[in-house]
Amino acid sequence: MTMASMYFDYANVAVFFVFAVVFVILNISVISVILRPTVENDQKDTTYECGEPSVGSSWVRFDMRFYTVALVFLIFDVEVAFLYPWAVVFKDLRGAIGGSATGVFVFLEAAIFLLILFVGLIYVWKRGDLDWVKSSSAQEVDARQRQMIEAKDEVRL
Amino acid sequence: MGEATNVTEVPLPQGGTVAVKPGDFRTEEMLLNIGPQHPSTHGVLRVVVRTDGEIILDSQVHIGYLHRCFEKVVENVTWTQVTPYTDRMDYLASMYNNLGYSLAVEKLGDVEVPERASYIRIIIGELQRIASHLMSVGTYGLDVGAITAFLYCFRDREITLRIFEEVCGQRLNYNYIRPGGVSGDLTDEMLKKIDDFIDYFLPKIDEIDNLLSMNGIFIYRTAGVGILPLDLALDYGCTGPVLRGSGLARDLRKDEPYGLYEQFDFDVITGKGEKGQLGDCWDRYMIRVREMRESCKIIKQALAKIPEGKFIEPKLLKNVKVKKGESYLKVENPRGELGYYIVSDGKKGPYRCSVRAPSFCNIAVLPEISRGCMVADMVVIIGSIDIVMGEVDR
Amino acid sequence: MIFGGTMLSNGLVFARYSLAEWIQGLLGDRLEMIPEWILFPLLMLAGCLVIIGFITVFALFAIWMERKVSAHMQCRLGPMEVGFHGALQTIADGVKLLGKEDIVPRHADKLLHYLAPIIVFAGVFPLFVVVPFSEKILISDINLGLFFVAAVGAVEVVGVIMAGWASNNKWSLFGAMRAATQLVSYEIPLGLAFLTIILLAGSFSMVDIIHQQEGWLSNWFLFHNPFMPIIFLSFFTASLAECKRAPFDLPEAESELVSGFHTEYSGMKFSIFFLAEYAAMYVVCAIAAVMFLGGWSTGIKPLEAWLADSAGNPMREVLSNTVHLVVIVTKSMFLVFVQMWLRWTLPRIRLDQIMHVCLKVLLPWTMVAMVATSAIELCWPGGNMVLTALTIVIWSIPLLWTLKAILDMTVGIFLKFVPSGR
Amino acid sequence: MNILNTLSILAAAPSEATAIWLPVFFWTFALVSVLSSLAVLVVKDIVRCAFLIMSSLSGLAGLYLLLGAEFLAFTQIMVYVGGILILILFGVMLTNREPLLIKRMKATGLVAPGVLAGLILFTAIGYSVCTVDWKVTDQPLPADADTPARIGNALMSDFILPFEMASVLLLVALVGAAMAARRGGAEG
Repeated sequence: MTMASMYFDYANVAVFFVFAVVFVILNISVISVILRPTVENDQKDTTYECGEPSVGSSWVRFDMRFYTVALVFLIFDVEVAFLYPWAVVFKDLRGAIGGSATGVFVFLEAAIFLLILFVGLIYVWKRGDLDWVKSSSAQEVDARQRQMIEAKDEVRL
Repeated sequence: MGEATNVTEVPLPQGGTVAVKPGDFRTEEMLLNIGPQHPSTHGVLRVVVRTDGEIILDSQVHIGYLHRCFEKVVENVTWTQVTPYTDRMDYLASMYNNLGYSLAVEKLGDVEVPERASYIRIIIGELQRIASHLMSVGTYGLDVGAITAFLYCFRDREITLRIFEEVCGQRLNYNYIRPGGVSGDLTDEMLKKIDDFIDYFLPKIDEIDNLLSMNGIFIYRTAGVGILPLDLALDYGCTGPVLRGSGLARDLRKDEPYGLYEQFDFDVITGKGEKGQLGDCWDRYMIRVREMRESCKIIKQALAKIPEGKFIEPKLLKNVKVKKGESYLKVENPRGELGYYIVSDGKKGPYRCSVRAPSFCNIAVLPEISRGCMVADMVVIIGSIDIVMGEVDR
Repeated sequence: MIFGGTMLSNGLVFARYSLAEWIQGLLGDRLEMIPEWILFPLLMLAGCLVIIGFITVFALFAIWMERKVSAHMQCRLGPMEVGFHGALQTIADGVKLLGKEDIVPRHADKLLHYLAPIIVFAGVFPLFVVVPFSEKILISDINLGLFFVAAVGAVEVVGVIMAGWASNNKWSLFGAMRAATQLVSYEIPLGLAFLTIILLAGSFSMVDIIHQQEGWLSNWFLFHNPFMPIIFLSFFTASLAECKRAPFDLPEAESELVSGFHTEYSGMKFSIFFLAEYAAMYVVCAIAAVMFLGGWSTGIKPLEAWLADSAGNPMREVLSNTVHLVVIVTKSMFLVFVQMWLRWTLPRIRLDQIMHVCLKVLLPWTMVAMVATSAIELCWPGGNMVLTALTIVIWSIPLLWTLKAILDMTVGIFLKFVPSGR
Repeated sequence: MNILNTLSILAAAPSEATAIWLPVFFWTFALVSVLSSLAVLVVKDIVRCAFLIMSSLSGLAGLYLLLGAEFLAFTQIMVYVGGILILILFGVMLTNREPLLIKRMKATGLVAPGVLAGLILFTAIGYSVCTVDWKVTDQPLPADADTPARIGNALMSDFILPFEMASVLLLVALVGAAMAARRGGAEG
């Protein structure tokens, strides 16, 4: 794998990328502009919210939970990125039949790496951080709901 | 840094201000319209929800988009002219609306119904219940995202609609059951067709069970969601599958039999909370599926016993004589207790006619049971209540 | 002087670039006149055109197939009017979409609203650089193939978030947030599945991975050891989620979010999202076929050997490439079919459940299966017939069940046309 | 153009095509990353800023590619564009009050300290860029510049401890992330 052929490979990617961009722009701003009608209408440009006027902007501060997900994801993303080099050399290093000392060593190294993170995963799991934690106000509502249901347990037939 | 100095008053785009201090990560609440033009509100229901992210904190039901002044309109028509208007209330169970109205008029006017007509009413009524439940079950699958179940249900519903079409020439708004009987007889051929349909349909219910009711994801989505405790259901006047889903065996066909229902053997299905908690969406859904089997049972019995005879006194097709007075009669519509309160001043038509619509009472419980659930659950809960907006708004 | 020689003389080695050879054969020496620095981009552009043609044809076919599959699963006929059994229906729809007005909401962020479909498509299209069709028919066998897929595949989500955010529509926002959460978290099991294959093959390159699985069917990585089917299932599930296909179609759940992140898109912009979705479907299925199902290998050793023996036999080479093309496209299309089958069978799962499935089911299982695979690979390098047999025995029940279901379905379709007594 | 020379040396045998296209690519990537970084500073809309970071990061990835560090380039795209950018977007959506943020910055009187800090940072970076002895080579990379394999070999031999430490670091980050997110949720 020389640099030149690598350049050639990635030049392909670049051309594909540029082509994709041009293709989309061509489609949405050139070809369809020629073909499509444009009828101005004030109502048409309103935000769709099931036929009712929208209340407030949708650009609000969104839910905290999504942040947790992204954080957890990022950790594992980096982990996977770390393991790619390991995976690609594993076959070379693992040795012949029965496994060489190097092979066992390389295996253990990655296994420990994974184990440490697995421990982390289990810890976070047990603490319930992986659960779709409800936001506090929603939790309150939920608690009230649950109380109500429990209070009505005896009425059940 | 001092606490007080860092609080900033931020103008909101919609007016007013909000106090924000640095590091304040409180998420904002959002007002969101679900409906009237939404794929899953089963008509033009509008639910305004206050959400935090995807969690629903509060919801409010807005109705009235389909209001057609049923109660005012029928004050100006004759007794028999009312039935087409009742068709258009619960347009998925028109037969049953006709039936309730006819029974109420018959009660007030002391009209004798031929026995054959009573049997026909039961057969057609239960067939209508199957059709209505199929619609409900199918669209429920659609709400949860299982599109195929919907079409399976529609395939079978189509057969019932064909039968209705043959019976009265209409596919949706039948105007078939009239005060005094029914507008046309069921020929032996049709009875045979209905019998065939039941034989064909019973295994299809298992198919629905396989495809949808017992599907892991479906149970995952519906069990334990939108739990309606029994006393809440009673407080809100919920009836029908919604009430039975919460565990109470209340069915007017058993409790206050009308027509000839006391002669038939069938079970009242109640929720048992077998997959999640008692009164959850799965319970409500499953009641409809199981009730279809009971309806088949009733139809089978009725087909076996149906006598020969007249189906209506022909003069009653023109108009009914109703003496002065008032009556209230309720029937077990596929969606719950459908009550007709009619007042007569002895003239050609009703002086007043008021309807207790089951969907109208059932939908009222929505804000209570949807609190704290997610937007996706909201759709599931609305579907499990099974409303028909034509009936809610009348 | 042959064209390949020109390139070699310049230190460029890309023998696999068969399109170049083909064009060279067509134009002969006239190519010499074009300076290299223009020629190469032109050749690459030719590759682009071939791929965009493939994507378009595939999308047209897949949409038609989706309609037909769903229709026959639902006891109806589907499109029947335009062309034979509605075969041209999708073209009609495409033309219709081309003529549809482009509506941008007043309160939207118009720039981002415009850019979003571009990013979504540009995040999918370059993936086709590494999608192999046969030994000779592939754009480029990038050294880092699978890693490239993992990296570039992550770009699409940015476009989706952009679309949802720019629309300034609450449904779109919900869709975008769901998409972000889902796409982002399912990249982890996807990455772990990539890792497993890479450690088995010792290479990132698609062509290398396929070469490792040549020979008999038992050489496919799917049958490598009893843990590989777990990896496969996890990969397939995650790829469903990455393509936003049911039961993971939450970002565009029509019964909940109306249309999700592309609620405010119409006309051509909307169809670009659609095209990107179908293109992504093919990419993930083709990659699954490469990773687990032996890529273009037929799984019959003598046939493979016969096809490979093309020394001095150009027709044999053409035949071999054609067979391989058909094989890998068939495998991919089968997986595409499974995606459709699942879509029309399963209900949609909820957002918290989707996270549950990812973090608590797929992630631990894939991790364990990966470590187990590497341990097995350590003890019995390069696979083992006993392990393969064991795999097939252990997984025979789900396998047979799937086969039976497929048989039921295909035979069922034919049975449906037999007039019944009713 | 020092870097460009290096780049053409990197390509084992510089051909006409590389000679013409390398500068084009180099300048494109460089301009994309620099201009979008600048735009991040100028553009007022915080969400657009976040999206501009994407093009900046992608431009950097392109530069890595030109230098033959393909593994690094794709890690950059996978982790930064696919991960950290999403995180930033979520962060932006959590704190979204774009007019407010800018106003508050002005109000807090942090402009002068900010400029000062920027100057110091700029000087430090500039100083190190000018003084460090960059090991520029005019030798082409070895024929099999299989970067991931080389990284893998290095991680498995010379850098075992850093490799394992990375996992501990990630563990700490995981626990910390969960803690932070949890506390944030509870306070809300």
